[in-house]
Amino acid sequence: MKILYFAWLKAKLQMTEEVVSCSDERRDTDSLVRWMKKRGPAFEEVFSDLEVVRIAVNQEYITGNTTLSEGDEIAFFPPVTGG
Amino acid sequence: MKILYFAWLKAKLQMTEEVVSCSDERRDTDSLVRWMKKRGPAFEEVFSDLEVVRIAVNQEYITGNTTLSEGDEIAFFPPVTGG
Amino acid sequence: MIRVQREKFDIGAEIEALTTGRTDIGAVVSFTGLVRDFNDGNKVTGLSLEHYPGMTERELAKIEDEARGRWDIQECLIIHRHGKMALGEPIVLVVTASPHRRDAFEAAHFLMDWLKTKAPFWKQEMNASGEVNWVNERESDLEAAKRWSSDT
Amino acid sequence: MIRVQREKFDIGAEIEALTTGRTDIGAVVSFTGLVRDFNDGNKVTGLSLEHYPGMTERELAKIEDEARGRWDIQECLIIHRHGKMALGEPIVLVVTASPHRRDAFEAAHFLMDWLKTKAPFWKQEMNASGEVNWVNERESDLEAAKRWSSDT
Repeated sequence: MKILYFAWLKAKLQMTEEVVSCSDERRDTDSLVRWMKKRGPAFEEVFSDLEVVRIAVNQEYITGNTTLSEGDEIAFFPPVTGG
Repeated sequence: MKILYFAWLKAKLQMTEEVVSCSDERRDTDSLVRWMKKRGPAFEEVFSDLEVVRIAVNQEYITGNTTLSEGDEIAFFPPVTGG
Repeated sequence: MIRVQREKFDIGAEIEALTTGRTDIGAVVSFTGLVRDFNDGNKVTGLSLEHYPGMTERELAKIEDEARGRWDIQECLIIHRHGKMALGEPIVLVVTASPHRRDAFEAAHFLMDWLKTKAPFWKQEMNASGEVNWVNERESDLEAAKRWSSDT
Repeated sequence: MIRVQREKFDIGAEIEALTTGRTDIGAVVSFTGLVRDFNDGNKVTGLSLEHYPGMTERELAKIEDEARGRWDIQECLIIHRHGKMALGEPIVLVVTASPHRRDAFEAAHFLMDWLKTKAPFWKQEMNASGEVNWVNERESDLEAAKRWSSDT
């Protein structure tokens, strides 16, 4: 699965994208977020307040927990501020 | 007083403007309209339905009866359709 | 700013002139009214607009003042043409500039709705058979203008 | 029509392109968002916009479809820039064309309000001391977007 980070999430994690395999501990968006939080202080901080993190799977916003599979594109980003 | 006519009022009366003196029978807009109606068939027709005639005195819309004096500019025209 | 003229106008140039060199404007809304080939179910081939010189400018200025009083607008432009116009030509342009998009949108919409029922312009439409007819006042325009009255 | 680009755009040319040769359009509304020297009480000296290529276009297309479903619009254009922008430069352009002014106005306002809360763009502001800050989401933008939800 491809993971993308945007705006201040990208800056804090110092990463624009990465590839992780789909596994039992990353089978859906809820478990992916739990896994993220345990990756270190920067990740813990970024995912500490999920109110300010939006999640898109395959370029569509998701709200509830969403099943993931190999080949999916998951993006984490803050509330949008364009226009 | 200067009297101006616009749009279909102008076309029906075949007149764009005229000058009439301020007198007792044309002392205010109500009496002016009464006087107009008596000037002949075209005037009678034009002023028969006051719902579709707007009146401006000195380039301001009026709604109620308005006193007139020499030097005033009175305009009669249909509801506006610009824009 | 009010302009009543026979000549066509350039929408882009007018917007540009209003904003060039300024960095305090966040939102610009423009409305352009064009001569349409259809009105109230009838084919239209051309338009002619008569107006009341003097009163037109006064009424437009009053409408602009009203908009400036109601919304936070930095710039406001109304251009209205008179005389003969071909299909597709612009008739009227309203441009508003504001720090905020809602003010720019609402002020422009208001200016058009009030202008439609207050500014002394009268349209004559030509149809395919060469007939010329005065355009009737529209109930929907009166309703649209009224919408802004209940705000006060 | 959706365009996401780095380059500046010409508002007048875009409006012109949408309407030239057509005689069925009665009303054209444009909204332009510009880089302002002030935001939330802070002096701003420049802007940088990041976006999510691919998802941006999808979201904008969805917003356009929604507008076309809700209003009678003949043409609809959204241009949104990304990258660095100087003060006074245009960021976003929305143009709607309709036979009726109300549809053109409401659709353009809707497109901006939804775009603001849905399209994946993120602003970074530079201030006078050279600091760069991510712009925060605004409560007023959420409220503005919600206004159109209660319509359905």
